[in-house]
Amino acid sequence: MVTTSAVAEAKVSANGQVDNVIELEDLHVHFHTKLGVVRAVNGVTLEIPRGKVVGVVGESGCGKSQTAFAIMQLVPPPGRIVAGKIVLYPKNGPPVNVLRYDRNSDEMRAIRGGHVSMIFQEPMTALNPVYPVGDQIMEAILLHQTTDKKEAAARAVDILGKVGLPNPKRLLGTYPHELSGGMRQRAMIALALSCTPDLLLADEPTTALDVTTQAQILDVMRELQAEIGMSILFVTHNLGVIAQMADEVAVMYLGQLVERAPVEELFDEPRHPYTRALMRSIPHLGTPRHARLNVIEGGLPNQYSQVPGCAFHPRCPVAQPGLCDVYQPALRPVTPTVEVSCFLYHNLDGTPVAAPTQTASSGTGPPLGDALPA
Amino acid sequence: MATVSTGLPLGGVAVQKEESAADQVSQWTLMRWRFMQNRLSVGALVVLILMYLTAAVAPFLSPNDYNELDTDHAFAAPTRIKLVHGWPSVCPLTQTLDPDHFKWVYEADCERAVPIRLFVHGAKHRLLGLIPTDVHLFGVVDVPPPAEAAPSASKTAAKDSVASLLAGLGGQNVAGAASAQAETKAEKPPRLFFFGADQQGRDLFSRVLEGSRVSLTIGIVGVIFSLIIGSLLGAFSGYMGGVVDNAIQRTIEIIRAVPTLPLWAAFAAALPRTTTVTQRYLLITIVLSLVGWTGLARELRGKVLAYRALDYIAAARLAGSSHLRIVLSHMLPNAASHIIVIATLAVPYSILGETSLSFLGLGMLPPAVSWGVLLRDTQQIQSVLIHPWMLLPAVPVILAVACFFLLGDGLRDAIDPYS
Amino acid sequence: MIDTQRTRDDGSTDRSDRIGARNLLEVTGLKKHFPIHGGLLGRLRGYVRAVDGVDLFIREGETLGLVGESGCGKSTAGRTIIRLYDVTDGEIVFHDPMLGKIHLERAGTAELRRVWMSMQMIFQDPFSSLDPRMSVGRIVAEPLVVNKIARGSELRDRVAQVLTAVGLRPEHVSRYPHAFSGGQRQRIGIARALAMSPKLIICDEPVSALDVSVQAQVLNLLEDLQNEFDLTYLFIAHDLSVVDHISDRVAVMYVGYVVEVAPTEELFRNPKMPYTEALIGAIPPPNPRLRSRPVKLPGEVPSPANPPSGCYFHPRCQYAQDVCKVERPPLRQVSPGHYAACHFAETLSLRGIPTLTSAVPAVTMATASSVTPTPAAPAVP
Amino acid sequence: MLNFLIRRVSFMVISMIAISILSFVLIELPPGSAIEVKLQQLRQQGGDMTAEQVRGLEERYGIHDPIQVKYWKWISRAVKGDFGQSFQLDRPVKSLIWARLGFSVLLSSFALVFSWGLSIPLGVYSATHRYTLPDYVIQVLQFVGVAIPQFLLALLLLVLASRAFNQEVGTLFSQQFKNAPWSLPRLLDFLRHVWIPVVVLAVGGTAGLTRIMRANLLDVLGQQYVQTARSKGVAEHIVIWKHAVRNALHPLIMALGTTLPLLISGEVIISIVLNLPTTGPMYLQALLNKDMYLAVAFLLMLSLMLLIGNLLADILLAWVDPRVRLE
Repeated sequence: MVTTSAVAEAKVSANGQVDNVIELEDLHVHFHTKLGVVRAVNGVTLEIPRGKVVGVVGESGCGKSQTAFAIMQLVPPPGRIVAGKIVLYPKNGPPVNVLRYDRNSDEMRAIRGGHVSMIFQEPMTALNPVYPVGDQIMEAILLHQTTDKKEAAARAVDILGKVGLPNPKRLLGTYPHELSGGMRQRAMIALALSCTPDLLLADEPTTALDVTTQAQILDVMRELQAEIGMSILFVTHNLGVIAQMADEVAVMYLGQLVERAPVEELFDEPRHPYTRALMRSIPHLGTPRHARLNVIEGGLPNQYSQVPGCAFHPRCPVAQPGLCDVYQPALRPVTPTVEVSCFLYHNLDGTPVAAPTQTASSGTGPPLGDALPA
Repeated sequence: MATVSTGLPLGGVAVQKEESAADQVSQWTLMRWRFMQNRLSVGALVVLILMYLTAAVAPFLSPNDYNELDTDHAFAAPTRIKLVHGWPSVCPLTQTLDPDHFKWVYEADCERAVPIRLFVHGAKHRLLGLIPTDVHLFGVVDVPPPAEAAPSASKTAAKDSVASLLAGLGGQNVAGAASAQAETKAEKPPRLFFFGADQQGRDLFSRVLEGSRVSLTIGIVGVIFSLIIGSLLGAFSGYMGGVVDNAIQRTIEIIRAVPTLPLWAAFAAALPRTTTVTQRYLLITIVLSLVGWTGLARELRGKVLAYRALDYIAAARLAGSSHLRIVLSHMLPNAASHIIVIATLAVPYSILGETSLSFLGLGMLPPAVSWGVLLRDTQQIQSVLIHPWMLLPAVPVILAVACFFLLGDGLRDAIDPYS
Repeated sequence: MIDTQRTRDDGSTDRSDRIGARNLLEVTGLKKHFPIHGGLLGRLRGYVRAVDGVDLFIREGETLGLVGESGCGKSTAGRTIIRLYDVTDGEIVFHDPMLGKIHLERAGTAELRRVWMSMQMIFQDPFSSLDPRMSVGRIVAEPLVVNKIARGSELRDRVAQVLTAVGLRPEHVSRYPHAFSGGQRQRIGIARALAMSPKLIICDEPVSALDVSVQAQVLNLLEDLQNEFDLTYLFIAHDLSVVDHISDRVAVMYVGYVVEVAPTEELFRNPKMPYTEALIGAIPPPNPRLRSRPVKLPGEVPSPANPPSGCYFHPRCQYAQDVCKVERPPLRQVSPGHYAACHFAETLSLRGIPTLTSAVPAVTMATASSVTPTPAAPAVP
Repeated sequence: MLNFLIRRVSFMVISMIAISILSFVLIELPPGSAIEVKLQQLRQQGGDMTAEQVRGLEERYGIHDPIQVKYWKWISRAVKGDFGQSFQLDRPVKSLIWARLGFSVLLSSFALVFSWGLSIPLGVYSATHRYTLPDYVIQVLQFVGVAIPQFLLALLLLVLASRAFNQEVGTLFSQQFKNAPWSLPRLLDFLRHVWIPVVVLAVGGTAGLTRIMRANLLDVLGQQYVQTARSKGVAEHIVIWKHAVRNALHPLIMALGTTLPLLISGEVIISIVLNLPTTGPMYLQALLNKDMYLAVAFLLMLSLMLLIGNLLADILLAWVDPRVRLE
């Protein structure tokens, strides 16, 4: 199935072992509309380690979902992947440069569902209303795993049981509208995991659910991730969910990654001004009651316009005129595990900023944490 | 180092949404902009406006009186316009009976061609129904033939044109036979028949123009009637809900359970036949509306139901607005655009309905003229085979109906760009 | 505005001085049932018991949070209290500043219109709550015009004043809603509610349709307005963190009725009803080091058209006894100011958020300690 | 499902009762009773009836009965299939209508199958190849198809058929098969003639249905479950035909509610133009001659045909969409 031309130049780590399940390099997804070009994904470079959960955080319209769709080559029209590289390293088999394949090719379809699968935000609309749940799961199994209908049915029953749905045998013949939202999302997870993929793309899978149902779904996902050993790209805007699910976190703003860090480091010390602002603007249980929340001033710029320099600089409390509004910072390591794209941490030439000084607060007030309670 | 500013000036400027002209304008203006971008629909609107203008001044544009009988030109084919001295002119026709096929054949005598003139005097009419006049935009006035206009070259050309004219009539080459009697009825004034003439020699073009007054307005008047019944009952049904709603909805379903045309036909047949043209016109619009209101009522009810659930209606109630105010200042302005679209898309069905009924002899009746009445003459298929121009009244029907559909489509896209 | 409040050690503000002792609103046994019609003739087939016994009161100047999962009837309760819906059963007593004590459940149209001058609502959806054909000025002015409160330049001044209060510019009056973002639209909706200077505002999920960063802006605005105009809020939401942040007291709803009411701190630390415990336990803490799941709530919320017998929560309750299956416990006072609808409220020892300090997520501590970012700003090239 | 059927059928019965009342009003509406019309005709031909005979007829049609009794007499006979007498043709109505109704049903069904068979692939093609030349062509044809009055299309095809194919028109059979019993040659002959009315009937319907199909498929293609199917690795043509088209059929079947009345209306009018031995011409003659018992029998039967068509559409809908089944 993998042609030699599509065998990618694998990014090999120092000990000669490929340990990522997928690597995205400088990915660009553009939507050409009548009113202009929307740069939904604007140069994303990201690796997902095998067996790990990478959370992608950001507000609506930041391109996190389109990144997931791009991996499947399922960006909806008029969106197009205009540049970049996506290299997939299947469990068994040589690495594959996904974008070399046509989006409707047999090879691409073998990847979809076989190696990479996806679950969506809206469980109510993600399953086809006119076919029983079982048929929809078996369709995937019959495409990728076996041609035997009986075996496919047995596997479907098995996976439906694993996601915690009661009476999986009867569920095979049940239609989606007979299930509640939580049960549909379980069925959707069963569908996505039915062919034991290397990578699961989870696009806000719990956003539309109630908290108690969300807790159940997160439990199921965690258990099955451990059992199957797959990687997950977990897209969400809920920091609580990220804290619970992710091993690593990537923060996106306007189609670009602004920060990447292991989850604990990110929550211990968010570095990018956007990450900080985002984390402090969300109330949590137990945060000081009635105190003013920190807000990110202003709103997102017009989606067709391109912000010069750092995309966040118009809203950034510590933006440096002449620098941030002119030059675009690259994502660079700050510690061995953390990467940030901000001129607070590295100079224009890429060298780390020398020593901590008090300059950051030399303006009219402390740039960060200005409204924090003492 | 004062390298880091507070970020405030920067943030203050760039954060604002880009101000565009679109921010200041109302929904109506936005819709107009969106509609104007749809060139096909704008074109359809222009065509329709022209058609209605034409209908308004039909007698002025008609070269002939639409009811003028002229047995000498029964089933005359569309007149060929010849350029004589660079001026479009009409040749007088002579009528002869083709004894082999038992039908009228005509020969043009282009030596006596008469020019088409602008602003000629003819039949009396009232411009826009108000100003009495006998001026027509164009027409032919019989003038003595210029003596010198008979070179032999033009004669052969005339022969050719006669031959092809006759070929159009029935395909038989009767030119030779006809030419023998060419001089018999030479005194006849030439007539201008763009679309040919009917059995009684009436000018089809003038009749189509006259017919457009009935056919184009009956569609709109019918829809206005439907709209009045439909919007009242539909809005009432949606706003009241409960038993009223149920009763109205069941009535609509039952009316829609009867096939439309047979029902129209049955109602139309039940109408008294001894009415004036105006009475008949009103009765036919009522018959069309009896069925037509159901669709409008149903769509409007759906809209009202959808609006009723919206929070801005709840907010208006909390502002203390009365039901009347809510309906008038919130629901109606929002539903207006939909009503316009629904009505626009209903007009062509009304036009088709009148045309079909009149075609069957159940709608408008002679002496009234409508496109359907004109097309009734095509029921004799043998006659159509010989006189295909009898089908010409169908062209404006198709044009008007297609333009209304295009217009409605464009309007719908303009008010609802996302559906 | 904030400086009028005393700030306590934990960063919360003490609001005891602004909350009056008087009740502004008292709701007793409120029920709202929607008939289900079916069949050819629209026969009555049953009822959806959307609201099935809500008891609560709101003190002057406070914010009462009303939380629950989707379909629990919290929005219907809010809309019934303000009488957008007719009342099936129960009492709603509103102490109107001008009209005095009013029984809303039997108020007529004219009376309601007067009550609505001091009782307003903010809606969830910033799109469907603004008439797209009206300019912002007309939207905000509508209550003033309809009630003949202001006209001419007085009206213009009032509209400009309210718009400024919600952070919009007075010159926005001539624009139409489509020209605004979601957060700005929500501000317009708030301005409309404020126009009549109401006493009580029912906030129906005012931030749940907004993006996280905009959500914070609107929450801050609501708090500012409350201080500035002495407002009382009934704050309906499904997000416990938001409710925790903004409420003085919280009422928890489950399948149409209130199962627990208590001051916010007390409710989250010391819940007395197993459902509240489950709800708190289900919130994923934004702390990657706290990955344990103390309470797992099995099953799903039952349908309000066909609720279970006895205590509606019993089929999912790990503490359920036989009595729970037959007898629905009333909402009763368990300790001063703490009400719960559970047969065993006194005996159960339930878990809330462990303690305040350990539950403060790492985020806040981290940000608090990093006023200065580790690496400093570089020199401008 | 059973519940659903019972509900639909009982609605049908109620509708038929309502339509019968409407029809009865139509019988009574024209000034002068049917008997007077008949008498007038007889007198014109020089004949007459005795007072005795007139009274007998009046008795039979209950001229002097109150209206509800008249209705009751008429409807109770109609239910048994006795629709009264055609005054014009002097034969019982029931002996006239059945054969013609049969051809009407046959023609309409052919046309329906034809237009569905054409509009689904056209709509799918148009939706999946948006903004291409063929899509524009299909869309333009749709407008033309909807805008041409059906009788006109019939006329044009008639002209075309007799000119280009030299085919006799205005009948469903050649002369030698007109009254022959059914046989294979007769069937072939029938098919050779039936295409004109079927094509004419189908054109308008096809245009409308293609539009609906295109719009709905575009709608469905934007749905999440289509993306789900693609994310499973299902091939694009299967995604479209199995996952999308099946869901887009729902509104198409719903559209039968408006397609069927148009179809039956169209059948009536083109049969008149083509002078086919179906309901149309005889219905028109009956209306023009105020032969109301005959006309109303046709109207009732056409309505029944439509109601049955709608019932079948409902059943089809329930079969295609499980959500309807369990409603």
